[in-house]
Amino acid sequence: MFAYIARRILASVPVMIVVALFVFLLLRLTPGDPAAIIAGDMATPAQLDQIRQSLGLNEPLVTQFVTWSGQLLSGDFGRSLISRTPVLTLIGQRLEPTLSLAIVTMIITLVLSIPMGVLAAWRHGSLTDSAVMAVSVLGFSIPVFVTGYIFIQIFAIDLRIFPVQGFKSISEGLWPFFSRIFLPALTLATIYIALIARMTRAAMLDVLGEDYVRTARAKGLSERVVLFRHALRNAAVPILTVVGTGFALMISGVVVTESVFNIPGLGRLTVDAILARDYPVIQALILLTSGIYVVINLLIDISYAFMDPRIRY
Amino acid sequence: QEIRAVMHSGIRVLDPVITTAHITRNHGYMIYDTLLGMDENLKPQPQMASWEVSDDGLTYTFTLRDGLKWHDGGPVTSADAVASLKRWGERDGGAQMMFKSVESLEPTGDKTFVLKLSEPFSYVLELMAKPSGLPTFIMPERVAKTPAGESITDYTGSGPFKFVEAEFEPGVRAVYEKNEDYVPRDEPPSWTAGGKVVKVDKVTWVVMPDVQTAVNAINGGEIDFIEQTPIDLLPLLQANPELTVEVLSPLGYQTMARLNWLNPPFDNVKIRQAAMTALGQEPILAALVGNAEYMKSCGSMYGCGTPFATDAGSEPIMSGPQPDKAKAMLEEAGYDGTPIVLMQPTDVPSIAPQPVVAAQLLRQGGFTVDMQPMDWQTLVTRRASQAGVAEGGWNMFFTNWIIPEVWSPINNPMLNGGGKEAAWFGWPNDPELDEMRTKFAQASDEETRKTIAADIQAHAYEVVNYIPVGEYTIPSTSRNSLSGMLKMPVPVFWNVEKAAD
Amino acid sequence: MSASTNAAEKTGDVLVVEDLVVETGGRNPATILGGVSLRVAPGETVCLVGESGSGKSVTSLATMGLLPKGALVARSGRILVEGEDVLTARPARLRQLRATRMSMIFQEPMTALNPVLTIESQLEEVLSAHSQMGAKERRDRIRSILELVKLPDVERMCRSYPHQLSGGQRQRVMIAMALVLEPKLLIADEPTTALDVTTQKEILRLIAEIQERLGTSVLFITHDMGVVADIATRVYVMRHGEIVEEGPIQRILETPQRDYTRDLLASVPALHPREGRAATSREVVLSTSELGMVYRQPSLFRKRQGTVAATDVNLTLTRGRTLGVVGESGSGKSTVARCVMRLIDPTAGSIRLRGEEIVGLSRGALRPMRKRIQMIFQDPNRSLNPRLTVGDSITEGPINYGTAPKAARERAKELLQLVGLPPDAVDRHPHQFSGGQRQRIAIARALAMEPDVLVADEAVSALDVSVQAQVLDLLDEIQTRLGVALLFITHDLRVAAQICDEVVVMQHGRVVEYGPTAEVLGHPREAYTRQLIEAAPGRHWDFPNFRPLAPGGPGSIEAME
Amino acid sequence: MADKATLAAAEPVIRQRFLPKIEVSRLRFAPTLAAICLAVIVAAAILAPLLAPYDPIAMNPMERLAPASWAHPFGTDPYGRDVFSRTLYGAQISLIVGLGAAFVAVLVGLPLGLLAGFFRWVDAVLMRIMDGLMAIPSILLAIAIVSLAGSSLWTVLVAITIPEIPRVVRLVRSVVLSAREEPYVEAAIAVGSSLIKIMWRHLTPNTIAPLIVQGTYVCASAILTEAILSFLGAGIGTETPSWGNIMSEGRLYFQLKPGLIFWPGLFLSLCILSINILGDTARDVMDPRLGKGRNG
Ligand SMILES: Nc1ncnc2c1ncn2[C@@H]1O[C@H](COP(=O)(O)OP(=O)(O)OP(=O)(O)O)[C@@H](O)[C@H]1O
Ligand SMILES: Nc1ncnc2c1ncn2[C@@H]1O[C@H](COP(=O)(O)OP(=O)(O)OP(=O)(O)O)[C@@H](O)[C@H]1O
Ligand SMILES: [Mg+2]
Ligand SMILES: [Mg+2]
Repeated sequence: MFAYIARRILASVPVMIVVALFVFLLLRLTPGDPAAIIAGDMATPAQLDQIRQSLGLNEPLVTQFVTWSGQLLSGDFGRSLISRTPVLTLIGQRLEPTLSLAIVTMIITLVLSIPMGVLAAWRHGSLTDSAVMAVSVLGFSIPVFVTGYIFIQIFAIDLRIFPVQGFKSISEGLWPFFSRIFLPALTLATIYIALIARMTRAAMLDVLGEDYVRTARAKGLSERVVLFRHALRNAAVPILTVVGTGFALMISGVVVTESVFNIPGLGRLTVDAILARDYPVIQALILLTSGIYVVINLLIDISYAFMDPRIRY
Repeated sequence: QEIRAVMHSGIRVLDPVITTAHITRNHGYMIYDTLLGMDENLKPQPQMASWEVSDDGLTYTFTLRDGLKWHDGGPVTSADAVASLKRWGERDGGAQMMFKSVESLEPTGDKTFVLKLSEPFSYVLELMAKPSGLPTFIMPERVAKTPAGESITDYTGSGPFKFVEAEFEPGVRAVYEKNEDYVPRDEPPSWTAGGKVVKVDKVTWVVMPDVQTAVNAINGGEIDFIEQTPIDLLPLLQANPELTVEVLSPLGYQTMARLNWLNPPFDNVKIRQAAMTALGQEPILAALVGNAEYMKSCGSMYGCGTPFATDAGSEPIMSGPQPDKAKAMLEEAGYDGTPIVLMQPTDVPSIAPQPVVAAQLLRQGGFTVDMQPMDWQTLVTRRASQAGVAEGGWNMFFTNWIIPEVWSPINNPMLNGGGKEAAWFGWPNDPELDEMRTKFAQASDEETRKTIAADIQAHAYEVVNYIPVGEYTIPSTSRNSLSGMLKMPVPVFWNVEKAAD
Repeated sequence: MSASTNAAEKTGDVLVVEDLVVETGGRNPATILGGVSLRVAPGETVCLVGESGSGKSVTSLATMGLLPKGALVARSGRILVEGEDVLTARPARLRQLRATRMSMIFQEPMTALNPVLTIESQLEEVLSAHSQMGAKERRDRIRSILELVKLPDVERMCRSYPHQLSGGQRQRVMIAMALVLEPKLLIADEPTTALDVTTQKEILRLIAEIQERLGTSVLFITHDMGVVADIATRVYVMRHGEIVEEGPIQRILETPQRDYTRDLLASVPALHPREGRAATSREVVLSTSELGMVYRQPSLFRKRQGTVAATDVNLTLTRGRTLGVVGESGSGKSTVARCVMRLIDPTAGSIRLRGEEIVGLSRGALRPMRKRIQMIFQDPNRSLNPRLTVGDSITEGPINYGTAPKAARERAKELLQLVGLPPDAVDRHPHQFSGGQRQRIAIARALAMEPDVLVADEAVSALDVSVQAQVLDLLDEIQTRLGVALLFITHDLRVAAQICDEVVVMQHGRVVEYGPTAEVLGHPREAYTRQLIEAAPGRHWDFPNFRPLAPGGPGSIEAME
Repeated sequence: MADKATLAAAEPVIRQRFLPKIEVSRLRFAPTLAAICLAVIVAAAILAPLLAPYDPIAMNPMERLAPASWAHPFGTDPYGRDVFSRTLYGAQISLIVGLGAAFVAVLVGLPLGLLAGFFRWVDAVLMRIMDGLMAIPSILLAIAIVSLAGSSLWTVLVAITIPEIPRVVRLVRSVVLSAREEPYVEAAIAVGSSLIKIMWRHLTPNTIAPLIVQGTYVCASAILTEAILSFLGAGIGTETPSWGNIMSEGRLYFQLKPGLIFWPGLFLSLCILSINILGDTARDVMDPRLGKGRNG
């Protein structure tokens, strides 16, 4: 098992190098000049050049890449070009909101989508099946920002159950935290629910045709036990896989949700940084997200072994 | 008492000297004090310092008032002021012009310093008092010594608020707390002059990337103030009796088009004139603002309602789109159908609509237009390119100014004929203009200045230096619990009181 | 309800099925079972036989109330288990009946157990669903039932997951699970078909023993007449969803009334080896020497030990002859076949095809050799690409070797006729044919290459006995006509006895006995060979002749000593 | 009967080549409706120049944000352009984005996946690169590419498609890995078929069913990604109307003029819903175990 984890981590090193190099090149090829955003509208060419010089942006690309990777290896992610804040500080401030959003979204998604998928598979071909699938697919068919506006209109403006926007840390109390995170998480979950409910349904349909499900019924077990104990656990591997790859999908949703609900998270930081060409921040963020992606998928692969004893590493 | 305000954008650059970004200027007014202030009659007034001018008008002696202290407790000295002015002189366009005529700028005591001119420059005080662009924010000498091309990292000021660095999250919020040690002047506040009396404990600038959200939030009482309310959404706010919607900066904004003098076809003055004839202010304003109450056509390059306002030479743009005339002019100029590369920033709502409408008007006027959508960052990079269109250059873009940034031939960044080296993007090479501008700076009486300003404008229209396409104002929204917001071009938070909601 | 109770009480039967009609669901239902009636008395073992698709499984599933929802519906009739009608019982009651009164063992021990739950928890849930036992009591009960089915090391078994058990052990667990609550009726749907003969024998003995101890009635479903002859007290013969004949075992075997039953019995190949054929040629077409194969799993950090699947295999095949390879599951038969076909690269030894060495040849160099040797795979469903027409499948090879498509197609039609299919079959897809027909197509495909050697890996194991007989006849006929040499791999000694000239017996990847069929199967020298023959079900019965083999007669074990 | 024809038109490939056994006698309600819906949208897109009453980019700032009327059934947008016309033309662009992304992703992903599934060394190199690509959040990649190349329909299409490719490669690869163990592939090797022939004739057809499902997914998510890119200001320029940019330009008026976002949104949702339902149906129908029903 540990050999496996070590191997996987080793194997992800080239992935990360590919990512780092790719991101670096892509960014530097992208037109845009952080000096221009710093200087504002009235700057003259000479003034811009002065700023570029002081930020080290006039160095050749190779030099910049070597400097950057050198810093990285010593754990230094640099400072934002624009606000001069250390990149790690910036990311640190934004981590909690995004993590909270992701986790609550995940909980809402799993709580809703798995029973939906199981139900649809169990009643395969029936009206219930079509209805469940239509509802979940509908969630997927509406752009996130529209879903967000609709939820705000209904729950925050008309019903006044939740505040319209903002984020409060869980350390400030459960209700302040929950009341602000629930709507964005629900918004984000709508995409995810569709994905996972459909995967659950497909995986369950596969499994429900298996002999051991028939065996379980032949033993006189109740349908609940048959579905959740026998079938669902066997369907877990493909479902978990989608949970993992869906992470990437979630990120694009996070960017939008964070804007609509004004949550100070990583998604907004990333978009701001890209629009401002704040290179050190973008590079760190992309390394971070791809790192998380790698780790999540590693965790998921490891969890397969717990779900299915036949899988050994 | 805490005021939660949504400003027009998030603050990221914290150095009000390195950038002209409005949000950073506003930040500057929170934590720094300025040497001079400007009152609502556009007259320079003492703020940190009072002054005396020698009779020949070449020597200015400034004296700092008592009670000025840095946030870290140290006293403000003339050395600090001199260092700050010098850094300012390196970055501000007007100041650069002024410093060409400066012989020396030296402290003469703890509280006094002297500015000596080598030749007459009648605009010193106005420049030092100007409320926008780069105002004369005074920083401690150690901070002011930072090279002008590098951002400062020490945010010690002497202004009415202190910057809470620990709570600063770029793109999320900036927090200011009351500076208990600040000694305001005794005069009543008037623009940036007069007493800056802080009546709340704390001001938080919250960044809301989505205006919808901001509108919903103020309706729900989650924030107190929106600096710039999207005009189309006013019905949502005006219906709420708890809110006050008003224009705090009646001078408002000028929106304008700039043509690139270097690239064909706009290297040809006739074609530039045709473009101006094809455009019109009304349709562009309608698309941008859409509400007659907040927009007005204005032919003055210095803004309407300002001392130098004039409609000299503005006829071509003021008579609305004249497609047929433009076509005829193009014919005459021999326009060969070269496409106009018109840059459109998709991510900045206040500049996105102008190019879209302009593209249609220009096409109707016989131009071939290649409107290229891009993000603002790409645009600001690309507009700095002096290359030909094929090599990443451009022909035309739009931007906006607040009136105090354009209200005189000295301030107005576009009215510079310095060509490739010195002029603003578009690079008109126009020595005649520069000569007139120097004359303006040296003129001593108001009437002469006005005449020269009118001449400059007529000339600028003639050669199509730039094309103003109208003025607009943006209302602010505040909850009724806020009172005492000052009406001025810069949103400031002194004098504001907050009642329990 | 009361009437049915009376009927059951009168006869005392554990299971009574009366006029059961099952149809497919949907708008135009097709009849699957057209009025099936059968009875199982207490303590009895009733066998239900019939060709594939005759409705055996549907009958058993209906009894358990497990007909696939929506797909199949019981239209009329009654199924009484100890007098209670299963068809009208409410779902909750039905669940109660399962495992307590009736239970079922399925064919595939590999897939019938849930792979992610331990053996103990799968047994335990039966107890907690149907009894009030305490935890301790349940533990004890589980251990005693596992001991009853003779599983070794019960504690370890409890903790194990199904994949950690062998096929036979899994089937024992299934039996334990079915019997843990001592139901009156055990339905076994082909419980041993997937097991090799030796294991099958042990399982059959176990069921018989337990049945005696607990007095359970067994409804045993199989298509293997040998098994029927060994265990049944009474037999029902099914065809096309109807019972065509029923009676005590002896009567069915000796004097079957219906033609169908007679055919069924007549198709069972005799265990007695056929007469040796005279060799027609001395030309060696295929030979292997010291062939060996070790499967290795690649691993980054440590070297894993490989699975030794074949060692020192020496075979010689001459023109026009049939060489059989027999042995229990996992003995390396398929490995040898795949090496000879060069679908895998052997790790040792040499293979000569008409004198030419083919081990170590590159993909390109191998191409001309491929024409010489062809293969018929076990499963006719999967060895034909379902998306290609029969014609495309057959002509693929010849076209690869430069035959013009038109000519190849004409040839394909001839070949189809040769294997007994209409020439217009070229334009149809495999799914439009039955299993036996598909295997004929596969044979036609192999013959299209005009090979010298045909390798048949379990080529008839997936087929019904009657179809099996037809395909075997076909192979025989083709061999006589075209003179191809046949490497015939099977685990069915009966089949080997009927078609092979020589036989190789393999165990653990080694050849343990090799010689003329009559020698090896008639007078085995090795204990292992004898063990194999002994395990063959229905050994004492001469099916095609409807009579027992006389003790000491040809083919009987006694005759071998 | 008419319904049957519609369904057949929408999925001819599925029915004729790969599902010879499926009877479409029992037409299901949802897929039929979805097929009709999609057909209508496709027709609207193709016929937009005929149906649209106005030039979709002709603006009339004096008549901006007009409410729905006979002249402007869906009202006008902030530039005074006719939303109905823009929505019709938007269907063209959104469908091009959706179908284009699905098509290109499959076109590039299929051969790569086949190679990776068949050759170990290609697998090792290619899959590392694909992992890297997959690890970069697609929306961010898209923003970067759009900034790099300017926001035209084609760059947006490329930006949306690139992140989808690794997913297709993975899918094809996994299908190939399992399909190449099928006896009929061995049979093809045995009759001397070349690798290319085996890939094309025997392996590729297996990938088609899952690819259709994946394709519908890519198609739907591309249309949505385009909308999100517009929301973030990195979408196709406003002179090329797409449902995404109509909605993102209209989102400011969500509470005041819901029509601006409702109509394109409705079309978009219906379109994605239909595509998804057809994809789901395709999967159900193509699963032999579900299609044929299992026996005991
Ligand atoms: N691809 C493989 N990788 C690793 N081990 C294998 C592989 N194929 C077969 N084996 C192992 O090699 C041994 C011989 O297998 P083989 O398939 O040749 O047996 P067989 O005699 O054909 O059995 P059966 O009658 O069940 O078909 C077995 O132990 C099997 O587990
Ligand atoms: N779920 C189902 N839907 C429709 N038809 C089915 C279903 N299950 C079985 N059948 C049909 O019912 C008939 C009888 O099938 P059954 O499984 O009972 O045969 P069997 O006698 O058990 O055959 P085998 O020996 O192959 O197991 C077959 O024609 C089969 O196609
Ligand atoms: Mg069966
Ligand atoms: Mg085998």
